[in-house]
Amino acid sequence: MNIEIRENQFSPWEEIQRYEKEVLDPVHAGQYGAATVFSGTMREFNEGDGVSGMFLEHYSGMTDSYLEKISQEAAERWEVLDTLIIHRVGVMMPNDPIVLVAAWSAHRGVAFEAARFLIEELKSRAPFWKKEQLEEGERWVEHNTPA
Amino acid sequence: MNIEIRENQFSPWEEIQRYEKEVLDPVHAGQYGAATVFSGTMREFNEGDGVSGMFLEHYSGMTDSYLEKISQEAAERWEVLDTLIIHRVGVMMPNDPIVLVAAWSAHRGVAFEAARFLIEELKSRAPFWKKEQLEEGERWVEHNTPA
Amino acid sequence: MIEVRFFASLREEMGREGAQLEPSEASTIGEVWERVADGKKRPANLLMARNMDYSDADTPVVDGDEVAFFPPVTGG
Amino acid sequence: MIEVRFFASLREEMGREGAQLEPSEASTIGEVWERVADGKKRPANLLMARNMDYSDADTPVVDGDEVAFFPPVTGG
Repeated sequence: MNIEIRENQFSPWEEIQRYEKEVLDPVHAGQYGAATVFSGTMREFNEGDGVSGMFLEHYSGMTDSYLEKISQEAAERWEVLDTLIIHRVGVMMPNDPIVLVAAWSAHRGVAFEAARFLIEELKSRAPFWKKEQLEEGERWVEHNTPA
Repeated sequence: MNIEIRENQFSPWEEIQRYEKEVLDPVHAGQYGAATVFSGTMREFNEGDGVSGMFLEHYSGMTDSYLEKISQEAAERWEVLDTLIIHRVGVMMPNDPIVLVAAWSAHRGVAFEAARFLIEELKSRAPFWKKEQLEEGERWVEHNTPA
Repeated sequence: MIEVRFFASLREEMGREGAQLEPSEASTIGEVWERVADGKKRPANLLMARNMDYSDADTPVVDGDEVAFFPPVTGG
Repeated sequence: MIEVRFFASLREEMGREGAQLEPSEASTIGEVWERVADGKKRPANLLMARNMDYSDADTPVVDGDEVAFFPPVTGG
């Protein structure tokens, strides 16, 4: 069960591959039949406007603690073998990965449900805020789109 | 929209990374906000027994055609930008990746639902059969676990 | 000719990969089974395909068709 | 002291990162807001945290607490 907040660009797929090799497989190789991974990427448009850049603010300390809380809740609700959350903060560009959540389990139903839970809870509870760079200036994103 | 049947071991995460770079991004960079990837891995146990190896048989031609059909159906039901299915056949070992399904979309709900659809339909309709190597000999898997 | 194919556990039970029939020997998939199954009853969960599309025992077959019989699929 | 923090669009509206209060100045999060908001009405969708846990306006505050105010979260 790991969470990370990153200031630099990351590749979700390299992170997953490394995590499986270095953290998961030494303990759980042969036990997980299912991994569900969600990767959220910065789009170059939002609510009808072109977006050329983004600043992601967070509440250092509280954000970490809520990502851990959410991971803990997933582990209590489902038989997951492990979960991983990585979230980017700071200045980013279109097509940059923003967030990665992953859940490993013996079976696929659990992996899908836990991964979905992680991203929905992250979006509704973890203190991150997006500020978009538009052609006409900047704007704070006011709310996330519902699930 | 791509499907592949592979005789050799593959890394799901390297495949996704390459697919995004070579196929998706040239067309859709900045458009997809969401990717959901499911990876199915060979477990070293099934129905209470240890499994040391597996042979995966398929119906060449029909399998390809059903993977394409399923991908087509997902594209008709949801606003996916792209999907990818890779499935391993032949002899494999515990912890080997068996199957990868992925769906890219502007929004996360669609990506999750389409990826789930792809794996459920694949499991119920695509002509693959697993034969497990146990300590006491071989056995054909008789049915998939329900979703 | 009608090309008949068996897969997975059914292939092993039958002891062969398939068979060939003259078109005059069978007009439906169910009749194809009768001709090639050596008296074996059709399993309740048997799956059938004609030219690589799922079909059922009543599906007509014609010269040049490929008919396949197999157990429930277990991929993924 | 009670440490008060603002985030995101609220920080920009307030024109500052936060404030400090004497414990005697406020006994609940709602009262903290009154002291630091320069007369601004509490937005209906305002989120509040005490020591990094979501709380509400009635939550008591004591010396040494960190109280944060911020708009709806938009991560992920």
